[in-house]
Amino acid sequence: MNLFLQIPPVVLGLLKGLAVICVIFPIAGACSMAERKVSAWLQGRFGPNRVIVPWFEWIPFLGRGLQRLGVFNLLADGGKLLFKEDPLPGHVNKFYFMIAPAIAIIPAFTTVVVVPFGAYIDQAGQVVPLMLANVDVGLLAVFAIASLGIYSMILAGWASNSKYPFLGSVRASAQLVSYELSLTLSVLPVFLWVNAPGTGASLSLVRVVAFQSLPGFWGGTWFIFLMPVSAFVFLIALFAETNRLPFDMIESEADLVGGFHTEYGSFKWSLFFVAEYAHMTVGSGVFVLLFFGGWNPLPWLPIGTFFGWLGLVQSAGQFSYAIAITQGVLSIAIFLAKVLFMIFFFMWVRWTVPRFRYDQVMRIGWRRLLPLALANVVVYAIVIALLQGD
Amino acid sequence: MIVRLSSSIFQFPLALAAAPLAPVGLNHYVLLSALLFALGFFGVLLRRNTLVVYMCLELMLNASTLAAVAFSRFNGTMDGNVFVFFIITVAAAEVAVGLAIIVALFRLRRTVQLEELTALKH
Amino acid sequence: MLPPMSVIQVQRKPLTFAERTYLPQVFGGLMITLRHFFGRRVTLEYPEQRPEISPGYRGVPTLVKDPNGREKCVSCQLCEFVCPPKAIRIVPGEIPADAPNAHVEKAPQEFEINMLRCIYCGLCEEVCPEQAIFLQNVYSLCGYSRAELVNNKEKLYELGGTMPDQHFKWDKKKAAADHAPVHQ
Amino acid sequence: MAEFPFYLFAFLTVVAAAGVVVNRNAVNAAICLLVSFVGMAALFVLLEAYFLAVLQVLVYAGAVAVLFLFIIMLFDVKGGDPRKPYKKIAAGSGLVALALLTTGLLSLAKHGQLVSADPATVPAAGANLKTFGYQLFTTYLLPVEVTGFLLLIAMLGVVVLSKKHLEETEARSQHSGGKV
Repeated sequence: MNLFLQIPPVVLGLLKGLAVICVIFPIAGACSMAERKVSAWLQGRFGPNRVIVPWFEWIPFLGRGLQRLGVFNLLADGGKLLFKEDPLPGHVNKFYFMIAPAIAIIPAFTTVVVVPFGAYIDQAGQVVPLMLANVDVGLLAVFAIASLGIYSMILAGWASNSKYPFLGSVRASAQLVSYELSLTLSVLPVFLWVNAPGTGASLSLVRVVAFQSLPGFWGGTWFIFLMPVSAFVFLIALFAETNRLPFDMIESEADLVGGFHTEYGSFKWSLFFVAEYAHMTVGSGVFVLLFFGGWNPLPWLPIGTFFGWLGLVQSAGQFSYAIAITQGVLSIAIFLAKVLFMIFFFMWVRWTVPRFRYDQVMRIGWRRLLPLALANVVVYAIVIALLQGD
Repeated sequence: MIVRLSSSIFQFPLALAAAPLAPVGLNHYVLLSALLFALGFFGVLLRRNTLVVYMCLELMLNASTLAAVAFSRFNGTMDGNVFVFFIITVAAAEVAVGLAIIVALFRLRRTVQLEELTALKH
Repeated sequence: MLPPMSVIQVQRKPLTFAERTYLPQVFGGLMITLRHFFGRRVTLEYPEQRPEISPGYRGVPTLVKDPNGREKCVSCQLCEFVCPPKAIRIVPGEIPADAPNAHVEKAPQEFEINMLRCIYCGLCEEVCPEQAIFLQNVYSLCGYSRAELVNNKEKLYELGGTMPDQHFKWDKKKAAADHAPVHQ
Repeated sequence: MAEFPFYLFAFLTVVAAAGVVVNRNAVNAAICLLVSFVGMAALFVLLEAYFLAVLQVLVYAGAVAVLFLFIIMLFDVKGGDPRKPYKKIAAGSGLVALALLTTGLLSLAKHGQLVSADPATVPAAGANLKTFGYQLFTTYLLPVEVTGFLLLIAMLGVVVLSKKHLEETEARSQHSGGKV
């Protein structure tokens, strides 16, 4: 343990980053499989359940179970996409065509840096969040970096030099810029509430979670109960920002063949999807942190109390790493469970609701969601001023 | 595009800045800001595509913000930062209006080349 | 003069506020899909479970034998002529003289159905006077080459098997031939 | 330690800015602009103005550069400038820019270093979000209001400008021989 603490901070940061990537990347990859299984289940089908790695058949119960879950399909898929011929059409702008998938991946994984994903309690009894960088501007940084992801779609569409990808990318840029407004406005009430006068100021997500873990009725309330409209607007905007189905205008296969990735194949194509799922994971994470109480197991049940029930409390004098690690793992598990549920929700909606028309998307964004978000901010500003003002 | 940088205009200040790897102070930031501003200015005079000219204007604006932030940082005051906040806000509004004008112009004239937009000359 | 039709102008109800937000419908839809999520799977797990084939199913055309195991086809070539995509090719031939039913009828020397051309229309079955060709319940047909998908006589009989009918045509013919005076 | 990142990002920003100026292809120029904006944001981080850095990425890289790309793609000016990309007065303007630079450098050299305190001793005012907000809503309240009003006016202006007028449509149909 002391050895761990002696690692220089730069290396430690790199290691942590690597660890987080190692979690996010498989989640993003597994989501593509989960999407197929969930879609199948929602439609009364089985979904992929055939692929199996030879030796796994011999594992008595687990092997077959994993096969039925389609776990090995994921490996087969990955292998296929990796080793397939990588087509590079002759009419494309090669440079941008090649870097567009990379540009898709980078912001998607960079946003994780400022998202906390768990917590433990240190010697002093303080809740220490597990995250890569606890910066003041937390959520704004997520928005800023995530907004760079749009370049992959624009460049992919433009570089493909073909009309459907181009239309897809033009739609993407208009849609993402439109919904960013509602997305940002919808979280303002949360931060107005959190940054009460005289308590310091921070846009960090840790602070939001800390507020939802306070004792007492108002403290322990998750923000989805306090601000349902904010949560609603944020959720809708999140759907639009991650290009999930009622809003997946940029790839709507009914009218645009495949949208911005029409000309892509094999590994480059799959990178776009990993990026989309990574965006979805991070977006779900932010939603959980903002409105679903982060790593608190239940509303009005802060994780500290929960640890108390499990006997995972540090006594004042001695500090045990084992307990701290258990706490950390437990909180991460709770958080991940919520995130996975959110991802399931994304898929659930996708296989239920049909796609909007493009003009409907724009109308919802500008004429419904934006006024709603603005009114929400005004109302909460007044309410918070009345409640917390001196 | 990187290769074309071998012209002396760009090499000189870079060499000047990179030579000692001196501790970075206000000087460096202001120099960098001036350099970027000059580049933007150069671009505005040089290019004929309205959009690129507009981009170079943005570059100049951006260069000025860098100077403001640097001064603010090294003097320990808030004002430069707040000023940059306003500059960014105004720049966003300005880009929106400017691009709308360019789009309107393009709809009317079907070109964005500067020397073809000479209606007032004749 | 036709009497004027009574036209009822249907007034579409204006959407309520709740309906205009789409939300009740969306939630209703979510509930429906959730029911399916926990409901019974309707997919047939194909290689293990096979679909139930109804009696009138028109599968791959096959040749059948009679209860005594003789071929029923007499190579009249009606099916060859009626086949719309010309998938059938028959080479008529004699029945060997030493066979028990020799000199009564002919039999196909070659009988090929090109399954790449067959459109499963069932006209061959309709037209066959001997009820020798049937579209049975074989529905999955695949092969690695084009030649493999041209069913020859052996393949057709293998697919078809015997058809337990009660005509015993060959027995009757044999009996008739035995009792009748020999012509030549 | 702060030297290397500064030179890295300064180099990146300057190279990208030069790319904006010299690139024939407008899309390349826009991408260079984007890189320059992001490099600038990194410099803001080095100056410990985190909020401004995020704002820079959010507004400039996330919206302004997207708008530029969007417009360029809509115009389909992918060939860049069809004839000579640079104006005749390019040489003159180059001289002007060079003169500007030289003057600045000379004045810097003559007057010595700008007086700058050691950053370690000076508080990084921009790093504190609370001070930022406090300043905005006390000292700079009027500018905030005015900027808000300006944004509103700009929005209205853009809406008006983007509306297709009847006369404009007619003018265009005349211009392009009836084909729209």
